[in-house]
Amino acid sequence: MLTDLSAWAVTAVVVLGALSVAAGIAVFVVDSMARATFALLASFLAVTGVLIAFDLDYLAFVTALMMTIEMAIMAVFMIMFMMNPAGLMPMTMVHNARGSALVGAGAFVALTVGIWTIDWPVGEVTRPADSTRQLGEAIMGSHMLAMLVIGVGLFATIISGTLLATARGRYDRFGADLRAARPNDPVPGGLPR
Amino acid sequence: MSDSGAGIATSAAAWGLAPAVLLVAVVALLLAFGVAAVDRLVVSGAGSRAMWEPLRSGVRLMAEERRTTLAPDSLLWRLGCASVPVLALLSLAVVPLGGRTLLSTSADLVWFNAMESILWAAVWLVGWGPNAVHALTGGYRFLIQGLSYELPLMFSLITVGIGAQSLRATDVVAAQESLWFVLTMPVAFAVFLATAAAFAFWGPFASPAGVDVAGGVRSELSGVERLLVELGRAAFLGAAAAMATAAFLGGDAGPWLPGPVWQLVKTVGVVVLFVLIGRRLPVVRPERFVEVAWMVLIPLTLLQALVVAVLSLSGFYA
Amino acid sequence: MSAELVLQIVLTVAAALIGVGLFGALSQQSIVMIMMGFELALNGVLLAGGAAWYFFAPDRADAQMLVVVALVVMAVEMAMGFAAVIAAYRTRQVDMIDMAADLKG
Amino acid sequence: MDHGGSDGGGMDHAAMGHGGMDHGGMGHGGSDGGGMDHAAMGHAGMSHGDSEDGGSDDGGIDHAAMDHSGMDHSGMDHSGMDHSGMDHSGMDHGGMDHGDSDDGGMDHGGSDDRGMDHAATGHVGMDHGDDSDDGAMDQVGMDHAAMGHAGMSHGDSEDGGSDDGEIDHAAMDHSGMDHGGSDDGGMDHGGSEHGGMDHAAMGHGGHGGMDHSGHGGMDVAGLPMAETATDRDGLQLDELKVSLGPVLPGWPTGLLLRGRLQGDVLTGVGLSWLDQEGASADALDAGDSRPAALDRLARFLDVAGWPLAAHEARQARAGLMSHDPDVVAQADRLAVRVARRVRRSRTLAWSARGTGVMTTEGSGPLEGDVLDRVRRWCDTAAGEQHAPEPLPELRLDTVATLLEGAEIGAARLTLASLPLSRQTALEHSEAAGV
Repeated sequence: MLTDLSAWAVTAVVVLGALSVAAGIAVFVVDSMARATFALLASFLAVTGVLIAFDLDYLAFVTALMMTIEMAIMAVFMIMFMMNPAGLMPMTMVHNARGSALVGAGAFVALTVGIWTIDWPVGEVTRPADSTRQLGEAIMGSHMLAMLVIGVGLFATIISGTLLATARGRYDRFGADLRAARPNDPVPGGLPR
Repeated sequence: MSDSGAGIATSAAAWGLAPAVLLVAVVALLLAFGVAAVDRLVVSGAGSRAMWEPLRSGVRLMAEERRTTLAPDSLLWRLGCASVPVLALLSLAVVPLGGRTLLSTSADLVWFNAMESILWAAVWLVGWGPNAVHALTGGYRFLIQGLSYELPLMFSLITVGIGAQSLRATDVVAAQESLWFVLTMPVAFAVFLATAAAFAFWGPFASPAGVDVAGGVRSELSGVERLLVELGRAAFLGAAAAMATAAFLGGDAGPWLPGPVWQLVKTVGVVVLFVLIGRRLPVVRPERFVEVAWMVLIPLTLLQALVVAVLSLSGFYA
Repeated sequence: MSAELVLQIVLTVAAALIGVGLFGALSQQSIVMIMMGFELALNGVLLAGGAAWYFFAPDRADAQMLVVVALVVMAVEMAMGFAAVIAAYRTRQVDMIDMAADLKG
Repeated sequence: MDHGGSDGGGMDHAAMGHGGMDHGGMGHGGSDGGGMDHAAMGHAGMSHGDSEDGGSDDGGIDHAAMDHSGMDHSGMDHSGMDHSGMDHSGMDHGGMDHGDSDDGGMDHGGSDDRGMDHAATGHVGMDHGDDSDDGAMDQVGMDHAAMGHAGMSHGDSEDGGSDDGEIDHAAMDHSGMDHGGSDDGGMDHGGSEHGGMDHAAMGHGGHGGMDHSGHGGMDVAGLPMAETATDRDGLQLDELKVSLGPVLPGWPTGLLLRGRLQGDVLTGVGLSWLDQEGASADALDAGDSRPAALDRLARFLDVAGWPLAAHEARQARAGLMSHDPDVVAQADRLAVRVARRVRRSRTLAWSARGTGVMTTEGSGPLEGDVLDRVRRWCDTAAGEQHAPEPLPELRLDTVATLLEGAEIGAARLTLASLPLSRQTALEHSEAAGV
């Protein structure tokens, strides 16, 4: 069976795929933290392009959106916490490079062998008119339970992440009896209270 | 990309790819010029001659020699500068012009939002590239501000999607035939306008380019790169005005006059609104805005989405 | 081009992303760089999930849900990773995994 | 300002008098009278944040030891100057607020300045607004070497109305300047765009005495690696050694801030004045007069990112200086209006409230936070409060403690809200018998 993708789309998929792998390798090759982060972003955006070719508009755009924001924040983290932000002084910070390379290559080879030997059940398929609507209806219908769990999980992440990261609790802010009228913050916030 | 949907072909399909792209580019330039000219008029208080000043300075910047700084990250810097106008163009690609969009996807509103979020990376790079204190501080500020406005912006766009029962821009316009969304979604509209000013770091949200950090992300820009960033910023604001028109003000709907004229009138109206309000406010400091955004704007926009969802379920928009 | 060939190419790309990501996650010392390795591997999962939807069962939303879950996992991993880095940094000033070796039980 | 096509009619720079400029002691070592070649002035090392030759970040310029005090330029013959190598292209004078002057008499006509190319200049954030009512320009410490574009927020000529109509140099009082025989063969002001400069009160008076010999503290050569230090939340974060000043928009001229920057938070702040000895006593900044209040208000509003209001405050300030009673009355109304608007602005209050709180006893009119101080100036600027309360001495180390741990924008607001000037520092040191 021939693919529904046009020749243009197939070319785009192949080129973008190569690009995403190249950018992924660049993440661990370049000297500069900023460049590593933005190489990873390039890899994500290339995958976004492939997803667009597969008609997964919503997922593609959400990937681009989330990953860009994530990478921007990651870049700041890099600079805050790490040496060598701009690659002024090239250095490597790796351990066990050989073993890691072996594991990575092994995983790739195993997966690739599987991919090219399995007889994939590619047959006639019916395409939905609108993949976004399909996903939305699944989230609000058949897969609602999964989405609920995800929602609770994300909420728990917000709370636990904040707890882990912050050093100050409400007793620090509002006093031992929690009666302070204004929180005692190093920088006052924007709410009039 | 699935072109099925509302049955309205993209402008690329209707008029050919090249003319459609050209149209978007020309509209982006005109919008950018419009924003800059109105801004100049309001700021200088001088006559209509001031309107042409953005053109003059644009030409001047093109001729200007580039300056650079010590040990810049030139690759990322240039990439960031070039991305700003490109992203403005791309975000305009899903705004209906003459009833058609250049791209029509099943998630146009998310596309618009995604282009805005890629701008985070671009602006941060513009601040990071020159390897200078003030520029980098501007980059940080943009991210801090972004973390504040991003969720309210998403919720306000989603509210539009709920009302229209679709994320496709042309569907959104079609859904407003009987009633403009601004009437039932005033909070989402106001939040959208404010966040548009924020992602173009303009007006009261200009702190990433603030005077107190000597121009912030723009402090080290010169020549063509400065032109690109300024142009992209103005075009983004213009694209946001056009998007606000399509998403909240009924797009090209209106009596007597032809559609495009209505769209133009509304878009210009939004631009003037931007400038008149934005220029009369001092810059809001990001560390103040964070708390308000998270404690006030997010609950408000969620409430707005809830109200619209209930209205939608009750068949109000049908 | 046959659909299967395109599928295999895309899956190979996904496998390569997973391999490179694993290498990065295992070899890097900096916690943030390790997180980038995981992200890259999950990027491969995103790609494979999208391909699976397109070539196997576009009439069902299951593969799309897989991609959504992968995205959520990335977001959670990132948020918790950053929080853990800050917490570790606050108490011991480490951002390298080797320095945090004493965390081992 | 497009002097090429300017309709300013008769701008006459010949009449510009850079009053008290006394460039006498300039040690232009190699100058041979006839053929000064400024191109070779060796500014190369000066790290002008944005100029061609440098590139380091603005903060790092340190002209600390420059002493301009004894210069006497009176006999200079500029005729052979070769400005051709200067490249001002990156300057951006955009934000300068010329609001109030009136071009009446400037005449660029006679100059023949082929080589200089100011085409794209734009000194955006320059605040030459230091007030002077007597035309004896008072920027005592103006350090033109440091104008190396260092802090000058290049960039946004937001309030610029660059059309000539707006520019108004009337108040420029360069009266003493004698460029008599100069034939600066080659300045080309053709495309320059000074849209908004406020030269009204530029006081170049005190240039007397550039001594370029002492470029003391420049350390620009290499960028030091960032180091880490504990931030205010107890995190060990990278820090960047920075110095801000001596010339930044809304910044007390000649003030230098050294500190460490973690993200955008300042720590380890130390403040100092440049060029203490050379300053002559003509600063009005320390006073509490109405124009001084307007001037401080304008500078604060610049930093607070409210260019429209800053522009109006400058207009009012320049108007109050006028001898024409109509203009003064108009400026009075404008001042009242601006003061009222700033006082009532909820956005400004929200944005500035709680920063830079001074609780020290005896800080008198400076007590409270940034907003309290600004509102007090608004009262003075509106003319409501005429009893001139003497402003208390501000010690730089007191100010420095205010800035400790502040976000860089908050620090700028705090500094802009304090009537700091080298003048007060001078009087202080004189009183102390130093």
